[in-house]
Amino acid sequence: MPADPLIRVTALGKAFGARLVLGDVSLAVHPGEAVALLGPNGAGKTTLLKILATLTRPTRGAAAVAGHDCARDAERVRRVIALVAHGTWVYDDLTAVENLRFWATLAGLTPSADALAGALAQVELDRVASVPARTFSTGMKRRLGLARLVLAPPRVLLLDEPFAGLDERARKWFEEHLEAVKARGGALLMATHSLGRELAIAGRIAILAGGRIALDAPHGAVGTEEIRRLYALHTEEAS
Amino acid sequence: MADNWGYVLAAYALAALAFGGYWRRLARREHELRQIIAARGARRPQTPYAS
Amino acid sequence: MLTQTLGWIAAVAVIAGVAVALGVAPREATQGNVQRIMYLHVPSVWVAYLAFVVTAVASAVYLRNRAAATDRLAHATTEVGVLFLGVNIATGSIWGKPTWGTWWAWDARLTSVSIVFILFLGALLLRRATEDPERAARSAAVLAIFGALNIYLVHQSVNWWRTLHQPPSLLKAGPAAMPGAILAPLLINFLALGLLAAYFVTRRVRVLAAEAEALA
Amino acid sequence: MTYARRAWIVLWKDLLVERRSKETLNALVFFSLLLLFVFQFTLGPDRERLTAVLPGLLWLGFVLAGLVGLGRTFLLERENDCWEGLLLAPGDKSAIYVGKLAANLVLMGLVEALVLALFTVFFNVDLGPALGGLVPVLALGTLGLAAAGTLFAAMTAHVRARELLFPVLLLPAQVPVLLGTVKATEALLAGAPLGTVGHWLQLLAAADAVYLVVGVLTFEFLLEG
Repeated sequence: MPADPLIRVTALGKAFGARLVLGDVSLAVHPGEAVALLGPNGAGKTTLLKILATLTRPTRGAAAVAGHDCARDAERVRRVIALVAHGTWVYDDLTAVENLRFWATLAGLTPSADALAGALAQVELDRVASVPARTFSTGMKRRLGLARLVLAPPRVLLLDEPFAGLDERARKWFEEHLEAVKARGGALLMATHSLGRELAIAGRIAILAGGRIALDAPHGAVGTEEIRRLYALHTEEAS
Repeated sequence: MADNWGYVLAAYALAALAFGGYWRRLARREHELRQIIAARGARRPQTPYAS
Repeated sequence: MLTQTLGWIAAVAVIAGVAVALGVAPREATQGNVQRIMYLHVPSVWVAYLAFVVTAVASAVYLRNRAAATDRLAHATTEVGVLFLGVNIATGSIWGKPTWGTWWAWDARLTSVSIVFILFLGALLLRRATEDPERAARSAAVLAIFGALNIYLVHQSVNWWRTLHQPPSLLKAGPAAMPGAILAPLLINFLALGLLAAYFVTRRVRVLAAEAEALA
Repeated sequence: MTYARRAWIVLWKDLLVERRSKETLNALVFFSLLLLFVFQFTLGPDRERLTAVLPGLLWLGFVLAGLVGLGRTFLLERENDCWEGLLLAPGDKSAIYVGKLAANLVLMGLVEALVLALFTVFFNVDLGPALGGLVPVLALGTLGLAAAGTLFAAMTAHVRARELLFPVLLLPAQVPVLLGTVKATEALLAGAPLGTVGHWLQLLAAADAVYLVVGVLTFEFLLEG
């Protein structure tokens, strides 16, 4: 009997007005598991993540994180998750360390100056800690966003194109960080439409197409070529 | 003060216009929507995805 | 079916109300026949404010339960309340012409009612202008709760503003005792307009539900 | 305790960003100066007319500045999706409202002090004797204006035509505050003691309380995505 899933999505549907984005999605991610969520643009990957992150509510069905319902118990869910999406949550007029202190304090933490410096050092921003973020490149801003994860390690990570905009060193660091989350018994759900690096971490692959999970298989069971084939197949079917 | 009836009637007429107008608007809109729903139900038996 | 029955009852009640107001009720001594406008003017503001109370309660409930039906009730009562308040203001203005000699005097009640009218009209505008329907519902709910609680403050401040002197004499505004010959037609018309408003609200709720269905 | 720290960090962040960018403050100062000219042009040199309408003008200035400044409260949160972060930060969301409100109060306070100073200089009015009574009126009025303004700014942050809708919603809602402050200011400038405007102060305090409670209780629903 496996442990209760950290992420459980049951018969989930979401419509934006007339547009039905998710039809009937069911998915479970267990502790220590990483699932790559593949699918073409507009398949609803981001919407699914947003529902899990309590940013938007499902039209029907249910999504739960660590046993807490994402719509009814959003506040409990927020204590468990971290979202790494397109937004970096960086204020351009604050310095790197000020940005980090702001988000940590707002989350109810009291990080020491050392802890802040340590987190910035991990993402190699320690030398620009006191420089306004306005001058940062996109990659640097993304790294600054990731530094938050170091200060408050989450149990459940929701990732939307996590490696976009990161350079080789940062990717490597982030991969290690994600592996550590897995090793601690956390869960990862990773949305991506590329078949690259994300697959290496993922133990399972789920393809989201046509508003439902078209394929859900362990990574080992299907080779990369097979994934490519299935992916193309389902993608065509949907469009 | 017989002429005051003019104001009274004007007030009641205006109210009748407002309420009547609102009622007509609701009736028309409902009719319109019923037609849209009926037409769509005939054309598309299932409700898949608009993409 | 139920809506239709309510509609017929409301229609009969409104006709009876008008008959009472224009025929049965006696000609008022000081104002003359113009006073008959009051049987339309006064109940419409009562109905409107009652509608806004329902809006505020429904809004508060909606923020808890997030049921689309609750939001439709809030939306419909806002709209119907604005309609009745509009009738109240227009008839007040018509009444003002022969009484004050001008279409618009900055009378305390007319002014405060107009401000409340603009406030709730704003809630309808806000719904239209917000793209995401769920956000629109939440924003309008907050605005309606704010607006309903603001009604008393608006009335009180406008009252004091219109009277140059100190408040005490004004705290118990309004005629102390109304003769039954006036009160009865007022209440009859309040009932009639209330029924009409209830019919409009149920009808509007149905249209809103159909709108959602047509979109889905 | 945590609540206060979370509210404080929002205030700290907003003021720090404002100090660096000076976007809102610059615009407000400039706007207030322009208002002064407009008032002067419309009123002409007539001293008596000026004294009669001064309280109204003063508050017209504050409210117009408020409409310009308060409406921008959440603009900053839209860069890099910070809005998302505010919502997802665990803990009571009303702390964010309180922090934002505090930042707005500081900003409004600065602008009001400046406008008062400019009025004394350019219109040659002596506010000195009435100042003691004016301060509570100013404080209560500004709190009401900012409490509603901060809430309404969140309400209209995602709306098309935000610049138009924000004042359209806020102005009628602010009628009690506007009437209360103008009438009280009028009486105080005419030399009346604070006690004579007690009922207005009560009304302002009641309005502040209502707006604050509604703001604290409903803000989280406006933050939701």
